[in-house]
Amino acid sequence: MKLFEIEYISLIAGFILLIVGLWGIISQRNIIKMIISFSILDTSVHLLLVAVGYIRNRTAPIIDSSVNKLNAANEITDPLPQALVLTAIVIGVGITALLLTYALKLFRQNSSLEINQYKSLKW
Amino acid sequence: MSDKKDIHEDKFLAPENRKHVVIGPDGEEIHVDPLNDYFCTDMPKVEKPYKGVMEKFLNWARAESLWVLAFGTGCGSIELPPLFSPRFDAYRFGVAMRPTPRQSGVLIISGYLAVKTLKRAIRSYEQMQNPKYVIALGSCTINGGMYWDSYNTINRLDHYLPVDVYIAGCMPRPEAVLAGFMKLKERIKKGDAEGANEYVEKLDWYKANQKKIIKDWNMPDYNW
Amino acid sequence: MVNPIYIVAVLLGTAFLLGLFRKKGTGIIALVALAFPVFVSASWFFHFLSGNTEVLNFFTAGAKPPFSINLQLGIEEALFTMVINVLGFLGYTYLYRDFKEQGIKSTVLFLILIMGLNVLIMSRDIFNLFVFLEIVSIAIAGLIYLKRGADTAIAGFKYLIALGVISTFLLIGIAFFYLFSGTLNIDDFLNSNLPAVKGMSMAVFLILMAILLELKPFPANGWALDVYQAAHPGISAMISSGTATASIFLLYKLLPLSSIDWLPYISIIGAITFIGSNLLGIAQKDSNRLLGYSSVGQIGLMLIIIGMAPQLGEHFNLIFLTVFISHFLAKAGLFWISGIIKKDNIRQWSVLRKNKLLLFMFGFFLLTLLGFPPFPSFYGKWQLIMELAHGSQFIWLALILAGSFFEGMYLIRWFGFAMKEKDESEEKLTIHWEKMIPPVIFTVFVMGASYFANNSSDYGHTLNLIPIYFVIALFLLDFLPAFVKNSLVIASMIIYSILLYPDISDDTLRLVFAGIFMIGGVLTLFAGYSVKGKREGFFPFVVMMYAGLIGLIEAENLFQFFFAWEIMTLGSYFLILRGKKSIKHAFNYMLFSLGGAYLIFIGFALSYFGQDSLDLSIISATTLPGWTYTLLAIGFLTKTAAIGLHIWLPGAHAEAESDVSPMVSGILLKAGAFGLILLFLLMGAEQSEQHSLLYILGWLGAITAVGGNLLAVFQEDAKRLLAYSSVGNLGYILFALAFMTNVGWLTAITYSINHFLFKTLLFLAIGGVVMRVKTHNMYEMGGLIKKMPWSFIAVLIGIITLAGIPPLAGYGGKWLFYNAVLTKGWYFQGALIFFSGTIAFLYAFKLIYSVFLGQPKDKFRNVKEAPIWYLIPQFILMIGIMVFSARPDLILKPIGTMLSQSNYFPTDPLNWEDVTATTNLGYWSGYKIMIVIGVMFVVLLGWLMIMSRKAQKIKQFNIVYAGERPFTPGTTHFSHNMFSNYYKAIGFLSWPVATGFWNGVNLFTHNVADNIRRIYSGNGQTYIVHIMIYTIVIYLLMF
Amino acid sequence: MSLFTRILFVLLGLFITLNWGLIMSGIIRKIIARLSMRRGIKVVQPYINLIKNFSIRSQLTHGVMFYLGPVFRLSGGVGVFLFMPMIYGSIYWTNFSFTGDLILISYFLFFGMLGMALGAGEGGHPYSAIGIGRGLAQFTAIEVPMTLAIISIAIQYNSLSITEIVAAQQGGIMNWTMVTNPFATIAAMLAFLGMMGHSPFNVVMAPQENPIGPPTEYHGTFLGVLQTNRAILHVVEAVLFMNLFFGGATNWGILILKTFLIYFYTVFVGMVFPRFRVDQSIPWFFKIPLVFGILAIVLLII
Repeated sequence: MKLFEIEYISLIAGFILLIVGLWGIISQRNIIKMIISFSILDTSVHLLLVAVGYIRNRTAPIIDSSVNKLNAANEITDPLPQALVLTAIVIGVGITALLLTYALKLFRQNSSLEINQYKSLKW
Repeated sequence: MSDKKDIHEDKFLAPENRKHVVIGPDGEEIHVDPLNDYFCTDMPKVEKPYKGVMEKFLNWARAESLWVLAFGTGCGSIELPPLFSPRFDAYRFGVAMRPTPRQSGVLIISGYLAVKTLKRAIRSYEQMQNPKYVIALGSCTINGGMYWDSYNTINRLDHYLPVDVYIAGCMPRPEAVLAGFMKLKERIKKGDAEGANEYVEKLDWYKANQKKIIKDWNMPDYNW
Repeated sequence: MVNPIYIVAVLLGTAFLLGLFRKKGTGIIALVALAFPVFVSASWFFHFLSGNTEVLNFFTAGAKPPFSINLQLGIEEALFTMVINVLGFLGYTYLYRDFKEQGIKSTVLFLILIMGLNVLIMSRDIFNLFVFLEIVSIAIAGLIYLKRGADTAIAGFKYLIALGVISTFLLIGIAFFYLFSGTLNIDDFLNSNLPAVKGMSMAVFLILMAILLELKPFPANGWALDVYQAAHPGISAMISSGTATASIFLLYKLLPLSSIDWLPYISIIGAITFIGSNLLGIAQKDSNRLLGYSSVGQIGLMLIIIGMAPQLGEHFNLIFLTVFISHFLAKAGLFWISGIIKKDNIRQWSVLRKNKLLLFMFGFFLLTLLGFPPFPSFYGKWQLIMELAHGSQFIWLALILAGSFFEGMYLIRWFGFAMKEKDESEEKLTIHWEKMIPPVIFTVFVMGASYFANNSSDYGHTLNLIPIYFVIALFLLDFLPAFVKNSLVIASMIIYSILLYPDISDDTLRLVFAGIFMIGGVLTLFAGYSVKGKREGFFPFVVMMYAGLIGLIEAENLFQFFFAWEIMTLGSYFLILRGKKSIKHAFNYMLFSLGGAYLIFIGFALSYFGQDSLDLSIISATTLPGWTYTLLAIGFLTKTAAIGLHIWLPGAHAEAESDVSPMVSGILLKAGAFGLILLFLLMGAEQSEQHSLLYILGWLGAITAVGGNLLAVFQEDAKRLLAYSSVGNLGYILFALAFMTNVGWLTAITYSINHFLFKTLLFLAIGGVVMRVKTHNMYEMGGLIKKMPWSFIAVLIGIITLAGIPPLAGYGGKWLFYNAVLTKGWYFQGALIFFSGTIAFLYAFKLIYSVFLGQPKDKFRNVKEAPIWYLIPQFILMIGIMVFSARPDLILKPIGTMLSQSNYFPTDPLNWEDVTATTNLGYWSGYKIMIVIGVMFVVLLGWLMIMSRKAQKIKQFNIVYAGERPFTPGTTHFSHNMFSNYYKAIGFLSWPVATGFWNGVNLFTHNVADNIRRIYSGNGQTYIVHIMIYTIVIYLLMF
Repeated sequence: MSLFTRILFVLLGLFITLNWGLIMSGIIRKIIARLSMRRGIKVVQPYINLIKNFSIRSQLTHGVMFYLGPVFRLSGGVGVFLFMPMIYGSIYWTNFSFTGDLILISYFLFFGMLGMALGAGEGGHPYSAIGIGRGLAQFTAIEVPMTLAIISIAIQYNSLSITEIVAAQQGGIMNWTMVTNPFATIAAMLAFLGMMGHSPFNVVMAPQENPIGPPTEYHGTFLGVLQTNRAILHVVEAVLFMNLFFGGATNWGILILKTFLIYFYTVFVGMVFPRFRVDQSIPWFFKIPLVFGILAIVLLII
């Protein structure tokens, strides 16, 4: 059963989380909840990335004692997606932090975290 | 005396005729003296007739073409329209009605003259061109008639305007008016009907008489 | 040469090192750091420009991909990094003071932003692109909050959330891209020739979609608009010009990834964006948000161009670059200006008038955006439309022009507000000098770009740019007193005419119109001597207008013609805008002119379809005669103000300055007539097959004549009356031209000359009066004959000519008209024309009576005769009328000869026997009529003078008044609503149907725009929904 | 023919026209009087009026244009005479008609109107301006059927030259435009009613309402000039219609007869119908006369 292999599980989980995240962003009125949804979305993408780069029966692309240095290319999974995920996580953290800063500013100025109440800019 | 006169005049001067200031397009002040600025303040001159045949010929033409100012001053004006009806037909004598004093030669004072009408009659008369003639209709113009002691009508018209022909009666019938026209024609042809020049010559006297009863003149002395 | 990698290194390094410094000096260090990339990319750009074509590929960390990141620098990258770095440098200069207040953090963000943009352009690694996209986003999100406030915060929040979602798409796309291709390097991928996989195209779809969404396509762009509105304008400038540039380039770079042809979809997306956001801009009042709409619109246009690349072929570069650079420079400039004046509502931009330079730059950038000549995008748009037509992409052509028209609508309105709206702000405009530098430099760049665009355009070299240089010179000389500049302009026009004469002396038609334009120009300029002071901003536009007019005469190809047409429109717009209450009217004028110009544009483009040259003669060879001719005719008719398209004219001509009115009415309108003449000649003149079009135009001319004249009758405003009269007279000309017979054309030319003579005369005379009495209302005037006898004579001569009463020249026109009508057989239209001729009496009488006769008013007692400088041209014109009346053969004979000897109108010419003109029908001898009437008049006058020599002069109230006296002059002057009985009888014909119609159109457009823009609900979540729906719709469209 | 002789004949013709105009109006007023059972004026009354007006001793003037108004007016009347070929077939009585054609005359009619309008305007009298406004407004409507009729006969005879139009009508009553083109004739003759300014189209100078319209301020010599013009113009306008529709005249006798009948027709209509207001007369011209005018052209083109 291919479906229950780890990469597919993570792939499917990634997509489910993606939907959850998007849905959260759209449906949650509270800014903090939106940011959490965004984090979920972010995580889902990371999951997807990892799943894409996974090659079965191979180990993590860290050259240490468990990996034969000479045969590393055949023993470890594709290192690139993992590197990408690391970068993406960093960026995700940055964005989340910035979002939270904005949430903080908004709350300080208007004492409200309801996205509905911030509609002065429109049309 | 003159001061008194000024005050007198001021009292009757209409608001729009008082001196006032208007603002021009560039913001400058313009002093307006309506009586002097709007009206010609010159005095009329005597227009001497020609001599001899020429004048006789012109007088004939004037006599045969009497243009009457359609201006009914009193009850007698009701007698004028029948003049032009088929029964009396004044047209055949060269008599015609004109609506404007500029083009008319004959002013008919048809009956009593109230003071306020007198003012208009004088103004209209002055606006007519030389030579011009006045026909006075009815007793009221001769001596005041039944209004001789009225506070508001004049008694003798010839104190105010030079009358050429009086037509007696109260009221004179159209036949009498036609007879009056005939009389006027005779006078014109003879060269006697120089009322216009007479008015100019004795203007001071006429004006004095006029001003005696008309206070709110609101115009320069002579209305061109 | 410095390796471009140092750009990244220096910027990044400075950003890190700045933390070590105290506040002092950080600004200077950042500036130096920002100047470095400018130097690097510029040196590379010129390196490539000087013939080196070898593309520089370099790698980070000294390894090959996939272990390192591959960067590339070719001429394109060099160009784009250069413009971005220049923008960065100037943008920082602009924000210098704000950054100083904010501390180092913002400076660091700014440096990072510029670095990110540089890498976005150079990098060839997809994931790297993602990373730097995010870096740019974060930097911008941080910079947005430079201006503190709740609005800014929520805008930043929306921006981040939206970009977060978009980057999710991108990342998923990248993930699957890697899954299917095994590489993240663009070059590797392109070299590998992988088989197309379904999933692969999905991955590429997501990547490209994300980039497209970054470009803020309508309607999934609410988040971006909010940012434009809320952020500091200096930052908005960076977003609009900087990130958009990078994103566009990114799209361009990534497009080859797709196996599907994305181009049509990009065009569609572009078109929707271009039209949509420009439409919405119409309803927008907030200046920064409006700039945002405009920005999005311009990106839409660039997307269209990118999508159309295959059709555009070799011209793609010119088209794209001119449009791009116009948007880049102008939008940044406008945002910067917005930041200087700090006004939100476009109405408040009138504060710009406090600083001439700012105002100038504002107008300059707006025109750059609008694509008026000689600005760069004009060349681009011209080439674009022509190429589209060549490739028979007619719908695209129409869509682009429609979008441009919407854009014109709000930009021009905005400019009108800046020029004319009441400035209510009390405080002084505080301008920091460093904020002025960037827009000034960009202004200079626009000029440079215009120069290069002109040089690289196919037809640029055929243009006569001398007048344009002269305009620029006049701008620089604007500090001189008015009379010096006036003399300069007059002298130059005379010299130019003399130089021009040999070129056109063999073409009588052109000669006549050149005469009208140039002689008329000099004469009307004489009136300008009466203006004291500097009269700033007048002369450049006068020259511009006349340059355009004379350019029409000189034009040998369509490009020159259109160039001249636009220049003329532009110059006249500015002249009209100078009037006191002209804000609305100038706007209407420009709108109709713009619409008309676009129709002409399409007409030209259609005639270019299937042809190779741009010579004027291709119009005759057009393969789509019906469409071409109709569109061209309507285009020219907007300028001649045919009924239905006339509503701009009365206001524009009436509210213009006293000496501008004769220019625009007596002279400028002839441009439309000249255009029609040219068109009709090219339609094949007498052999024209376009009978139905001509027939309709004939009726239109007749109805215009009646309508214009009838409307003139009911005016109380003297200049408006004359303006409507111009509508009517142009109706005559149109009608006569539509005959397409020899005599008909002679009529039209006679009318053109006549109308020039008498309308210039009348407008000058009335202008002189208006100048003295300071009102346009005729009923307020009266009795001015005693104060202004010369003006009276001028008006008298003018209206006798206008009414066509013998012996003056107007009668010649009427006589020719009868002959032409009878020859052609258009009897009923002819009857309408003659009916309108008698209507002309009504307003002619009203004009002269209400102004000069009747009762003099008190307040005009001290007015003087019009200035001598108004009278001199009037006398010259009167002499002109007299000469033309007595000896019409001097002008009409050569024209008749030309018309009949050429192949245009060989049949039924007008015959001349000495001074008598004869046709098959009748005869006319202007000279003899003049003598007979003159002698008779003098004799009778002498007789009457003898008869009434003693006449007593009397005054105004010495009139018979039924024994009473008049009340006041005002109540005695019968003028207001003079023809009320006429209105009662046939006034229904003058009901403002056309005005109602256009108002309806205007209202409809506004309502549509206003309703559509409500999709931008202001709720950040809605915007996310937009993005998702948009993506899904595009997906469904593509797969 | 030398210019001098031509001028002599023109002056002679003008003299005849003036006298005929005065006598004609006298006769017609006499006829009207007899119709209403009056004796009426003397036939020479117009002469007497004219002499009297020229003999008025005092004159007023409101200004230069007031002065020029009557000159324009008379120039208009005399000018139309000058450009009008009076007697067909005669080299002596064609005046200066070689300088222009029908169009010249129809537009020169405005010359006097305009001058009069300006002169009256300078008078400063509101009623003058009201009268002119009415006159001009009414004239625009009159011009429509008139133009249609002119176009119609120009199509019919393929000429705008009055002489040629008259020439084409020679040889008996069946050749007259009246017979060959009845609709044009009807349209033009209805327009003619308005041009002559008799009732029902005399609201321009409706007495009592706006004393006498444009010439309210005119008197004496000025009025005499206007009357002179009236006498000339009435004849010349009748001659125009005679030339266009009723076969012209080959000698003065026929001219006098025909002009009399044409002029009498307008007076006759005026006797029967009451006065129109301007806002009634204009729509009237846009109804029946317009229909006839259009018919006149439509029938010809078909």
